[in-house]
Amino acid sequence: MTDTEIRALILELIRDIAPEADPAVARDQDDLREVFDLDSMDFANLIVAIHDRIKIAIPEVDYNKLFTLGGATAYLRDALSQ
Amino acid sequence: MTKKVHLDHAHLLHLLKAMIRIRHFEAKCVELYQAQKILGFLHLYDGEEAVSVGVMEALTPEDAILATYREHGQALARGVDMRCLMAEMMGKLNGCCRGRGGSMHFFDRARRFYGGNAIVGGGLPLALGVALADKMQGRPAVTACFFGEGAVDEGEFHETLNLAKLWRLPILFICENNLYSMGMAVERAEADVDFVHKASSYKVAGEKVDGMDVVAVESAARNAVDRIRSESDPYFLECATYRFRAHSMFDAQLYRSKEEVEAWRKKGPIERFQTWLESNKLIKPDELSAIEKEVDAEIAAAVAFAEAGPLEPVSELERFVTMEEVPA
Amino acid sequence: MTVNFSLLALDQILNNAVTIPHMSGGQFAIPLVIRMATGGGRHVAAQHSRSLEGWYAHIPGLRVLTPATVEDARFMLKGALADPNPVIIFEHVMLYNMEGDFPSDMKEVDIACAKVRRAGRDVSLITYGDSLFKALQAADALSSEGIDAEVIDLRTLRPLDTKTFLESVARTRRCVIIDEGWRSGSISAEIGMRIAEEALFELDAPLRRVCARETPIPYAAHLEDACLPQTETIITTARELVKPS
Amino acid sequence: MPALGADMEAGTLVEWLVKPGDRVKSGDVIVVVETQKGAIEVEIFQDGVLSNILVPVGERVPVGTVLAQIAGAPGAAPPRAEAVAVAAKPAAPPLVEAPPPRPAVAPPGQRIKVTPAARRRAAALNLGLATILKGTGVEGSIRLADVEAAASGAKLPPPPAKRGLDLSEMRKAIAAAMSRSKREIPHYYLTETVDLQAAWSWIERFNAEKPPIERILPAVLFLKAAALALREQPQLNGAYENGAFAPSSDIHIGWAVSLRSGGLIAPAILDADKNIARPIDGGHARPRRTRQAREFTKLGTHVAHDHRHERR
Repeated sequence: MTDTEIRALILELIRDIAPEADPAVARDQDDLREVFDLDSMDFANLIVAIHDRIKIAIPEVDYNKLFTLGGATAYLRDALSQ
Repeated sequence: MTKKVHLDHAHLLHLLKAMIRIRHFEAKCVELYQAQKILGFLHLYDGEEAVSVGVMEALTPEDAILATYREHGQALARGVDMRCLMAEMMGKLNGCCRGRGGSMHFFDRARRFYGGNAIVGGGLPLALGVALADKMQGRPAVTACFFGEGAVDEGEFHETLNLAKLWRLPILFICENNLYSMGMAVERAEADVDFVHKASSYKVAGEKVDGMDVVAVESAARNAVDRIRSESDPYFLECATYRFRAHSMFDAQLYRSKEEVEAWRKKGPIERFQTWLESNKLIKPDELSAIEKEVDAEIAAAVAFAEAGPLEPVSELERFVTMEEVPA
Repeated sequence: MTVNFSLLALDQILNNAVTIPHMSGGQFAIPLVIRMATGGGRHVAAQHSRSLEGWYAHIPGLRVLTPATVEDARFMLKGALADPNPVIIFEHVMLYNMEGDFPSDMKEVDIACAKVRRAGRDVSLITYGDSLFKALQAADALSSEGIDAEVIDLRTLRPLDTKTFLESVARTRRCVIIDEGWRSGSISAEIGMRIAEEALFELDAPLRRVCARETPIPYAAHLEDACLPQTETIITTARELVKPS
Repeated sequence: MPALGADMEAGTLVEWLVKPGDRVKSGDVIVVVETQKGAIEVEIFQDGVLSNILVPVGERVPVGTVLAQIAGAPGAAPPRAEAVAVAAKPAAPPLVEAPPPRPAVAPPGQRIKVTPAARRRAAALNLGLATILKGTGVEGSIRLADVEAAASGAKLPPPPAKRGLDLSEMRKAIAAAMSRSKREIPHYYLTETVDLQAAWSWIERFNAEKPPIERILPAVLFLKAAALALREQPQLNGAYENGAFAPSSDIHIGWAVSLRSGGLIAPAILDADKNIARPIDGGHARPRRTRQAREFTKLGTHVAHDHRHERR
């Protein structure tokens, strides 16, 4: 997957969790939890959705690497390439 | 063995009148067709009248008939009411099929007339069925099946002849060989133009007769029917004939010359028979004019009957698509 | 010859021509072209007036062409001859007397696609063969009432060009299928079903059909007229969908 | 109009999911009601045939109002003959004779005909079809033009009953309930500091070996702890009804969660003391939509709220 596709996937999964979210507002450096008002359960659901979709089980200790859109994209890219 | 036809004066006049009746009726049909009172296809029997008239003389009211799409002659000779035929031609409710069949599809149950059939060869398997039914139910009837020489090309002909012989069914096959199936000359369509020979390959006995000679046809038909009844065996009669007019109304006849048609006209069945009667003093001029007068009066009455006939209401359109019961 | 006579050759067509390529595992192709006259309107009664093209369109392996216009009648034969499969060209009997011009540089027509013969917004009239002209007449009459009808000429009944009529129905949201075949089990039934399957949510009115009445075609002119799809019926059917009374 | 919450006084009909003549059985969801807390599906507790709808879509009625009549139910109005016939007919074994099929076309007045395109457009516009009084399509069907006309307000008498949550209404309700609670219930506050390091480490170890779906949030431990505590302190588990405290034998913890669109609900985790054995149960299945089955919000015997839950 390209970064663009990963980014789109993340935003799509966020939309499933937060239907009112506008993906256009997200910049790479923004904290997804802030921009999309995700609480811890929303975030946990996002991790579950990522796992369901691309079979990457992100350890809990790595959650903080996925708080930003850019971080999440990079993390998933690296994970996918392994 | 061969029986002579009993040619008394009345019978001769009857044969002549029967043929004139067909020809005049059809002349009227042409007129009505051009006036668009008759629509669709109009296949005329002009020139072939001796075949129907001669064969019908040999049949009884109990016998059955299957005809082609060129069946005005068979229907009239069989005794189907001319008025009903004309009304049918004009698509009227008082026609023999309530206007549903038209020129190509005359049916008259009372006269065991099982239809003009617009599918070439289509009547042959039906004749087989009718004859089989008669035989199985012990009725001593003969089924007369008319078809053109073009039908011999169809598989149905061969299948029918084979089964007719195998089951020894009382069928008189009448091949009206007018030399052209539509525009196709017989020698361009048939590897073997000897149709009697084809029938014999199924062991069906037969003969070829001059179809322009009404007496010859009647004589041959009588012998054939006698044989069929006595031996319970089919018989094949090829009648050599010719149609003077086009296949249907829309036919430029590029497949034959005018000279050929003229030559045949000279030996036309009515012309020849009438000339023979006259030259042998068997008919008086006033008898001839009386016949023509009677025939024309009958035709005028038929036209009037048809003109006055109502149309089948459209609301009745779907009647007889399926029948509610088998008619008694 | 008329389609009625083709029934005598049905064994050769159905059991053999369209079957052998598949049955032989592709060892043989049957590049056969059959032309047939079809349809009613000439007062030649039941055995000469049938519209069995929808019947033939039921058969996988056949290509079924139904030219309606002069140029299609002229050029579909060429495409048919180039096809490696059995092709039946159904020429409506009323087509034979038709005259018309086509571009002098015209060399061929496609034999795969339906065509929009008249663009419109309000209702799609989907048809083929001689009924095309009735549909076009109906569209003209409807336009004077402010109803803008689109007319689709199917041109080929098998394989059916679904895309063209689905797109049309998606635009107009209403359709009348006009088919000279009998209604039950007809090609119009197939078309209607495909619309129901694939464009149901585009529909803003029920599907409607104008088909032949379910009787053998009678000889008498008034009865035959009553049997066959007519312009007036198309008009009233389309009007009822667009402007219900 | 059922009471869907202690503080509910009235509700607005949003959608009938059945129509007269339909057979209903206990447990069927038959109507959607909009309350101050959102649109809620209402089920029925009787078997029978719906004979008559008394409250049309869009109407707001007080709790206790009869919404519809069921033929064949005790105390129902005398049912119509055909309703009885249908209701009385036992389900015949299919091999003997199928019961008479329902008529393909419903009698006039019973069914709104809507074209597929119109139905889809109305849904996109969030427009209740019942607000369209007259269809102009074939057989009086509602078609696109009717939906568009209604949407543009050209001849639309009342504004369409908005499906879903009315935020201002909900806030009003929350405010009313909170004020009332503050006013009428004696409040007391307890503060305790607990060292969570052990719990925290346990969760990390637990989660480290689990796929994401099975991992738990810290809040779950509090819920479990609360549930276990309630076993020991039953006087905190129950409801105050009819002037007296009614303790509950079951421990259903209403977990107060914020809705994405704002507002608060407290869906119950049923038998939390037993069911939070694998503590995530009930966690991810958190309701985020505004339409819930009513028992989910009503059955809580104790309410917990986790402030830390908001962001970790």
